[in-house]
Amino acid sequence: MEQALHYLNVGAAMFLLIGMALLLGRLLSGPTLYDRILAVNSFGTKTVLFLCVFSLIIGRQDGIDIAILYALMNFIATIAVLKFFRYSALDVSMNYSSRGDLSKTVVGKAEMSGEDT
Amino acid sequence: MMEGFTPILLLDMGLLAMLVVVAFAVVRLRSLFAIVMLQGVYSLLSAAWFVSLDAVDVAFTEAAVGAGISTVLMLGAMLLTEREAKPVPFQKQLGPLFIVTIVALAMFYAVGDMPAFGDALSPANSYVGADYIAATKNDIILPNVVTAVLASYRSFDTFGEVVVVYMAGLGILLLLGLNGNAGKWRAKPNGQNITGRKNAAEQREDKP
Amino acid sequence: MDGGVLHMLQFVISALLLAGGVFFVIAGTVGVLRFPDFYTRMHAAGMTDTLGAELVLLGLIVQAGFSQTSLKLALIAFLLFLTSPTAAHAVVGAAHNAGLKPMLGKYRAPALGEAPEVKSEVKPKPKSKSKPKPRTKKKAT
Amino acid sequence: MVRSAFILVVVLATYWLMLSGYLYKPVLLIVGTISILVVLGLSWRMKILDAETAPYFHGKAAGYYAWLFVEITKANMSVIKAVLSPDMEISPTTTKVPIKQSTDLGRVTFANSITLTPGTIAVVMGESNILVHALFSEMTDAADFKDMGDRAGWAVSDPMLGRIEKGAS
Repeated sequence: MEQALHYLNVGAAMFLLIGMALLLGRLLSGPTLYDRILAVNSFGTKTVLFLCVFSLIIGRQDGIDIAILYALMNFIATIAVLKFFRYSALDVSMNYSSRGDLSKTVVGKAEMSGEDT
Repeated sequence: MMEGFTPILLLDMGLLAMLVVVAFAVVRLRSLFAIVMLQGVYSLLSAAWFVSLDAVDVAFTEAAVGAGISTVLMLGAMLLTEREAKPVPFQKQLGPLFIVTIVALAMFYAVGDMPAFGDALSPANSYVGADYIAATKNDIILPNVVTAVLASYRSFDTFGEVVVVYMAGLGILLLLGLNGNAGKWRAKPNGQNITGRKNAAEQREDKP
Repeated sequence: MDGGVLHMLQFVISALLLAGGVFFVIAGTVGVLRFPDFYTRMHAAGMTDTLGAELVLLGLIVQAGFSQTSLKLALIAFLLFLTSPTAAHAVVGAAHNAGLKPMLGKYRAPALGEAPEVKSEVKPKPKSKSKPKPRTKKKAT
Repeated sequence: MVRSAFILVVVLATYWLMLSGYLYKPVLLIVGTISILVVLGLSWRMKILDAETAPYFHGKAAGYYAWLFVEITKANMSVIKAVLSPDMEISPTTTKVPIKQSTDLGRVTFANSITLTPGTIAVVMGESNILVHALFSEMTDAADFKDMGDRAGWAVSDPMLGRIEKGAS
């Protein structure tokens, strides 16, 4: 039974790796920079899942701690990148000033087109 | 089953293959933003690979530094330069290629002198390492030997490493934008009164 | 023999959950590759983040039984459940803010032979936005 | 304020014990207590100890999450059908959905529920409505959104909120 669980986990990890490899295609070809951000974010989620499965495979708990860290870092990195493109600076605090009505849009300083290649 | 071939090896090979693909893409792409994103992916993949090599502490640092602070540093650098890399003429590529080849050969040569993976008689496993493992349980009660060695036994020569972790924490604070914002958090979105919060906010204002 | 049956049940449940989760993850990835524009791709990515991730983690929790490992896995599931919609909203909001137009109207994937033609009725957007400027080199402030 | 501090301490203590896993080593427990106190002091000094930092979760709200999970599964099925069919027929639409919630927590829960359901995603949060992008035009039914909004508002409703804020002031 242990052996069967082992192979089950390895299979799941394999499919997660295939999913990551497919996402790499979107990351490389993504026409707009937002496609790339989306691909990296999704890639991060898959890495978290992969780390969880993998640490069960090798029977060590420490991998799950790293998965927790990544689940948090992935979120923070995504927000940081978006903030960078919205304000073209990182030291802008995200407070309520960036929230507006649908009619009066608050447009950031850095407005750039979606195309990046 | 083949001798020495485990399913985990297959996973390792998959991870390493993707690392190679990402590395080639980083070299070949011109869009600097895509390269920054790819470097984030490279760090994710290499941390997963470090876990597979049982180097969990390295993976932890890689997660904090590689995915967090280095992406931000790269973005900050992009702010100062252009968004696209100019192609480098072939003549200028020869020098770096030569250096890289020499270094790679030297590293391959050095691999021959490395102890085998998991060798019980290797220097790392036989002299001080064994002492540390034996003494940690009584000296420092923390269960993690690596933490004990890094932060206590060798705290002076690993000072740089501690600073790196500290910088990663500072980077997160920078991202969250806590600078100059302390004490100013007030829920008054566009003057809208949000249940009971306004009273508290006004009270705060009353205090000088 | 009782323990054996229990282990069998654990294995079967965990296998079903993992298979379902992996299926959703792969389908979401295929969606990210196939969908025609950024906003529609976001939907496919969201599918991976919600049901795929939660099912995989649930399968692992069943495997780990009642232990610290499963508590940590549940924590990861909770964190993903909290952060993934926020991140998705941030990405879409930023794209919208920068003036990336969503493709509206009906869409059909082109057949294998024909050229990929995208026909979209461009509806006037609900809010007047300043046009995205053509790419200009930004100066460091 | 006191209730928020209490909730924060309980959450932090659970988190520490969950991650360390040592329930009976005095050194680790003391270190944990110190760090919880430091976090508590910092958040008191930053004046972020309020109902938003440490939201109140009543047991009935679990019903909302169960309902949401069923909705997510249903929506996933229709998205997956579009992904895997050779000619994926989709009809992307945008629509405005009114928000009725007055609290920040209610608004966030509603918008996140919309985003969590595949096929619909909250694009811009306005003052009184959300711009929603949907994968299929039949997903933009106003009644469905109203239903979800009512349920979300009920799930985060905090009966003691008004009294606490008054007590603090």
